[in-house]
Amino acid sequence: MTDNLLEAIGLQKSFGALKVAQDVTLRLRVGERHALIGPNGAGKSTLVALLSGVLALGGGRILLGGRDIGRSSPSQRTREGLVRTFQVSNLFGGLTVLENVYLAVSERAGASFRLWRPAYRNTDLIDRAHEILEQLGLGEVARTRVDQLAYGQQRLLEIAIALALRPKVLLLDEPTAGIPSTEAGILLDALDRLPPEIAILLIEHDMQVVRRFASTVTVLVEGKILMTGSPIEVMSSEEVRSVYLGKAGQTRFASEVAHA
Amino acid sequence: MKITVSSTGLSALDRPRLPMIALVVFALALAVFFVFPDRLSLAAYIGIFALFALSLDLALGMAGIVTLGHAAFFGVGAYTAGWLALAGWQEPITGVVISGLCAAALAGALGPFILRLTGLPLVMVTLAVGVFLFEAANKLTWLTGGDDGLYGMTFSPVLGIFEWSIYGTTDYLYVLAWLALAFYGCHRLTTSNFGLALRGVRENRLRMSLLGSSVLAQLTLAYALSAFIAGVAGALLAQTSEFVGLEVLSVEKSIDVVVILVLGGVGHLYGALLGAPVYLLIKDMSKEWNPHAWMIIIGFMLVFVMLVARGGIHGVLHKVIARSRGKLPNGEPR
Amino acid sequence: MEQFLASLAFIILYGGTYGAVLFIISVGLVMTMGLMRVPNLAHGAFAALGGYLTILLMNQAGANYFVAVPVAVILVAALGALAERTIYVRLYNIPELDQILLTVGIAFIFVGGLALTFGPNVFTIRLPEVLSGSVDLFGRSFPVYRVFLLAVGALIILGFWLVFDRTTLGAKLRAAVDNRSMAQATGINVERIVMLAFAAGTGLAALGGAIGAGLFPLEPLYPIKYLTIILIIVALSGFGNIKSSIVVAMVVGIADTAARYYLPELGGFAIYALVIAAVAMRPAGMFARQG
Amino acid sequence: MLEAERLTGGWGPTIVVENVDLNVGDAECLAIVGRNGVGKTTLLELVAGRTSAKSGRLRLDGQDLVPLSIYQRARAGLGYVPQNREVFPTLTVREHLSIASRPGRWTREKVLELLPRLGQRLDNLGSQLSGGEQQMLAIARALLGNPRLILMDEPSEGLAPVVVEHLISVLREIISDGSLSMILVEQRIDLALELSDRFIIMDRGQITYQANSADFDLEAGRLPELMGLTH
Amino acid sequence: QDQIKVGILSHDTGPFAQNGQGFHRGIEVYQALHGKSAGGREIEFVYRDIGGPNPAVGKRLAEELIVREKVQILGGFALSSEALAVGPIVEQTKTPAITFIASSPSVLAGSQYFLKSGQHIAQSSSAGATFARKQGAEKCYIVVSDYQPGYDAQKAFRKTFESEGGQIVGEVRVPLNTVDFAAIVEGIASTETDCINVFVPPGAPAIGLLRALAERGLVESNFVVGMGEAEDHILPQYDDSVVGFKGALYYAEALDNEENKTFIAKLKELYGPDTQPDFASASAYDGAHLIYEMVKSQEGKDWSGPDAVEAVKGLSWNGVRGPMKIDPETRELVQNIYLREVQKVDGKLQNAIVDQLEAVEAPSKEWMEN
Ligand SMILES: Nc1ncnc2c1ncn2[C@@H]1O[C@H](COP(=O)(O)OP(=O)(O)OP(=O)(O)O)[C@@H](O)[C@H]1O
Ligand SMILES: Nc1ncnc2c1ncn2[C@@H]1O[C@H](COP(=O)(O)OP(=O)(O)OP(=O)(O)O)[C@@H](O)[C@H]1O
Ligand SMILES: CC(C)C[C@H](N)C(=O)O
Ligand SMILES: [Mg+2]
Ligand SMILES: [Mg+2]
Repeated sequence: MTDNLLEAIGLQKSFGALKVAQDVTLRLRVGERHALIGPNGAGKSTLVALLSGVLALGGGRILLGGRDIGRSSPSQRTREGLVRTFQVSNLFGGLTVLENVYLAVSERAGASFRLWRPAYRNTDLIDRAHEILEQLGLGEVARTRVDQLAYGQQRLLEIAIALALRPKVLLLDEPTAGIPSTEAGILLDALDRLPPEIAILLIEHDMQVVRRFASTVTVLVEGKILMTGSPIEVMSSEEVRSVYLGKAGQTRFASEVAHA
Repeated sequence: MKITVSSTGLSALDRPRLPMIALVVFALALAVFFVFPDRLSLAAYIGIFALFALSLDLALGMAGIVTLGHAAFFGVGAYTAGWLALAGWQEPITGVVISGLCAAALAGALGPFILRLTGLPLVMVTLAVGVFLFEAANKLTWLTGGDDGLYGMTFSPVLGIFEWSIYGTTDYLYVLAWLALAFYGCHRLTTSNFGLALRGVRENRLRMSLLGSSVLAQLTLAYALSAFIAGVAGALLAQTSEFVGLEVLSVEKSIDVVVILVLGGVGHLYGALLGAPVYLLIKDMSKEWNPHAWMIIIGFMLVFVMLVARGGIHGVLHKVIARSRGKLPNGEPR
Repeated sequence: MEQFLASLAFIILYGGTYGAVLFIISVGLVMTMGLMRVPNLAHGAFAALGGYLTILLMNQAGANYFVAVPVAVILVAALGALAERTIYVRLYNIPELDQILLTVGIAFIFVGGLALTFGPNVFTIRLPEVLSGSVDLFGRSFPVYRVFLLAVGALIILGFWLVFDRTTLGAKLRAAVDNRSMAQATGINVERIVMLAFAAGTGLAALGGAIGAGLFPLEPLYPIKYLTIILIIVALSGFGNIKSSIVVAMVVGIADTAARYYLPELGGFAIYALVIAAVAMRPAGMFARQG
Repeated sequence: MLEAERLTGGWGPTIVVENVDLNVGDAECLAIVGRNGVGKTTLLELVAGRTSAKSGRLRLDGQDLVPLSIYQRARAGLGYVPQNREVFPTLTVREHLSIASRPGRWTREKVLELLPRLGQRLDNLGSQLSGGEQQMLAIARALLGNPRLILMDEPSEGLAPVVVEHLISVLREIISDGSLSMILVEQRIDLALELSDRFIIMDRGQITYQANSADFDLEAGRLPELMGLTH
Repeated sequence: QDQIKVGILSHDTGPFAQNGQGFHRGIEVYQALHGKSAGGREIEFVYRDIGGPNPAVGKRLAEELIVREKVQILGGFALSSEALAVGPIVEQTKTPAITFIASSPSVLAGSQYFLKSGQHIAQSSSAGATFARKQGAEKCYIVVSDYQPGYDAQKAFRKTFESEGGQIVGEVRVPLNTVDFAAIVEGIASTETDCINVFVPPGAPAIGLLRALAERGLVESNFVVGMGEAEDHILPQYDDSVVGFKGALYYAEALDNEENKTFIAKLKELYGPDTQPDFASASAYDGAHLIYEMVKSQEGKDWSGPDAVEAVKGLSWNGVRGPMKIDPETRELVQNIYLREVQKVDGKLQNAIVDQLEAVEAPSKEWMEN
């Protein structure tokens, strides 16, 4: 028995002639902080969609805690603790921030089929929702309608909802996009405060974030895994530099290594 | 598909305010009993449509199921009540419950198939299912009486005490009681976790399923609950008119009820209570004045509500009240 | 065998012409619904208006059929443009249910208005001499009127092909619907092309209403009565795919004719069963690519 | 090139941007930075005409923009890369490029050379693009309109570092050869400083700081304070 | 100062508005000719629009007419289902009710206070079969719309045609929403017939079917008999191909009797020279007569609905349709059925009377059911 929480083995997917996942194998251990990087259109978001069940697998197996969930519906996977966020915010725009999180809390608690009892009496659930919002600094906007939130706050809310689902594995698709680099810290702090046993897969184009967050980095190129390794290993690889990081990325990264 | 829901500015997680409008409406409804004793037939008819519209609000307003085929459940309820009575089961209250259950069973059976759809495909399929049932009822004359309808049924007095009469006294109070009961039930339902989950489904179905919720099951349950109430309304029509005609299954009925709900305001239950009397009274009056005018009037009302008074009567009332109290609901322009 | 072939020829010819009329009446809605995403349930009203105006022009102004029809079409198209500028323009970004109800409201106004002006009677349009005879085709006599319908249908298809395959108009329209303000920010004069497209859609409806009156007689309830069949065409062609709407209209026309010929009593059911099955299985339309 | 005076506006009744003065010269790149929700996007939308100004003046090369509608402003020479990309979900990449294109130095070939990834996805619908590809398409769409002034709202978001690098070098080249001016909203301050000639910091709908990019020392660590992040 | 109020359940809007218009006109013409009172009582008509196939609304309106408007007599009823729905109220309140055109066999069974001024559908249908046989038709094909009146008409025609020695070679029930009848007609053309019986609602379906029959040349080559599909006022909607179509019905505009001439003259005077009568306005006219007779029968007495009904049972009089009588046993009408044929006279299409059956009785319930 390994301590692999999530195992994706030999995943395949293509859109017509375009192969977006070619024999992708990826393992996440309990508590692992794993980053997924790669050029645009490499298939990173597709991989998250395959793992979360939004797209049907073209081949391969997905094991969560040893159980094959490759054929389960997205909602089953969520219930089993595999939770994702979206690259482009995907929220309940007409509801308030609190209601958004409450929905997640109530689903997670299995309380969403309570037909008779008024929601406001579920103080335990409401408190939990508030608690999560505070954690991400969204307490002040709890009663704001989501479609009136500034973009950055919507990104934080995405995370809040994910946390409310008490994930075992968290898949984050560019969670810091649109948040100023100076503020991405809030988000990373929130991730740091998560229970350590949660495994997180983070897609990110900002190398500063990757470096601060990840212990392992996987590089995906044209649907294939190019390499997996520690941040330093990956970022000093010639190949990764040429297809993804570029010269500037390299120098900028170098200067950061120097800082660290 | 998105639908416009008139905003109350109240979060589902606040303690619900006393449903003032509902209390006022029910008080008015009771007053009608004393003030217009010679119009109770119409009043009962209005009550039945308010109930039908309420059922639609559950499906449309709460769960976002846009349907042009809700008459299917109304009709099944009506025919069931008719068949029961013709077969000798004349007790009205159990008749209503059984009819509602039959309608709910149909919705429960259909739901898993058609509720996968959204948007115009859903509209089309509900429409087609409605037409299909109508045509089937037309063909199955041995069962439905076809164009002649089901007739010659009688019902025993309500609770064994209240006799039916052409003055509509019993009819009206009986309908009103069912309406109040259903309204209370729906109110509980919409303020519950389930109600909030349905709003989530309406807003963003994919996201909801990624919260781990069984969206199809939630929708089907909502659909069946809604169908139950629609079936109850249909059964009440059968019982108060002692007749069931094919038109209970017609597309016109389905459209009528959508129009009633939209005039009243979608999504807050009151819409049904407000829309039914306004719609049917205007219909009644304008027909006495000039029958052709009715189509034009209702046409203009729809255009008006959609272009100017979004949110229907409920929405307008709500704004007026909010303005008079000097505060506006969250996010609405002043 | 000979009998069978004869009936087959019949079904194809008559079903084809029925399909052609369905196509002409529906394609305007396929276009507005698909390109502009407005489920304009008042579409049938514009068709009816085209028919009624033709009658007015022929009876009151004594116009010739071939003058009355185009004039009616132009008048309705102009009205369509006006309606777009004043009413439909406010519809583009509201929820679909609201669009449905608003346009149903417009249809209701037409129904009442037609009843008030023309009375409850059914009207048909008297065909000119040239169209009322018959010709021999495939060894049987075939009304000239039906040939005429087929020809008009073919012309319209050609017109669409020229406009949409040769210009970026279609893409601009879709862009305008997808995201109106972004389309404008790309430099597209959204208001103008949307108005033109709408005028074209209503004009086509009017054409269908006028020349199709031989199959769909005019009456005040016309706008609502024929809505179902029009919507079926639109739904089966995937809400907006003009190319597939040609095929769908023909298939429906021929299938319906065949069903009425072989199983006349089920005709009423068959089409709805088909819709339920087709839409439930392939909500994107019968001929949509699966992706 | 662009002059805005006391520009004020927002969404519906809410005022988000207040009394902002802006000047962008020919062949100049002006960067705007600021915390989330301070009104950067709103300012660009006001210039593009997607929300209307409550008051203030706005001119492009002396031409008054205020009475012009969105598409007229676009034809007058404004290009826009919006924050959420806003590619058209039902249009293919090819269609995007063909409806956006107006004559000028940017042709389809040149744009595809700058963003080769798009060339491989010509028949994908907007909704079938990856996040980064959508961003590329939004940029391509704006460039193909051959604007004189391009408004870019966080163009680097979601793009791979190597693409950003390439983009910056190309943009810097065109700006410096005088054919294009730019307003750039950017969260990545380093990029913003690298590309721009001047930059401004916005807070709560107003300009709170401005400076020449070249003179500003990022390492000095004054930025959080200037942006109002510390109290 | 004594007043009798009559509530008319009508259709002023919706698909049956044509009939409703006939109801109004028939009654108004009758009042114009015979004054607004009878038997010492003023008679006032109150109209209600049902507005479509909606018996429950009909029932509600009937209740309101009785409870609120305090009408003593009901009239109207375009659809049989409306009469069936209202039956229990009529019975309960003992209100005489005259159905103008509702002609389902079951209408009168709804209450003993129902009377008719129209027909039992089998009267016309059976007569159509008899006419066909008289003209030598051997083989007949029946086309009816797929709804209850269609079934009743189909059955009556078939029974009579067969019992008189003819053969039915095919029958088809066409869905009500049928638009293009070409396929149906093609099916008929492929069988050997010399007679075609049709029953479809007037309006679009009738026009569509007859056109298709004519287009295929079947109107020329067959004895095509229907009921009210080609009333005179609809004829302008047909082209010449409809010439030769026949209808068997209890009324015809061309009827040459005093009552009818006065009726038509007044009708044209009131509504313009182009106005033409039809079976709905004629039935309403004769219905109004029946109402006046009922009121007269109670002259000098306190109004009693049941007595008024009793008084007119067995009544016979000359209506616009010719001699008519209420069968005291069944309360059905005994009346002539005319065979009308569309002809072209002076360039104008019109229905001429080519044959008639006198004093046709309604068949018994047993006959209809077996
Ligand atoms: N439905 C679809 N049909 C066809 N191609 C698609 C579809 N969805 C995605 N693609 C293509 O698949 C490729 C992978 O997309 P994906 O979103 O996984 O990329 P990504 O690695 O997340 O890139 P980015 O960093 O830009 O977000 C892209 O080239 C995209 O155009
Ligand atoms: N379309 C809109 N409708 C209504 N309010 C809006 C809209 N867009 C933005 N706002 C509001 O305007 C304010 C300023 O938002 P804006 O998007 O301009 O900020 P920003 O500086 O671009 O932030 P970010 O860095 O997150 O993109 C916010 O409070 C936001 O809620
Ligand atoms: C002949 C028709 C007037 C019959 C009528 N439609 C009825 O329902 O009885
Ligand atoms: Mg991605
Ligand atoms: Mg912004």
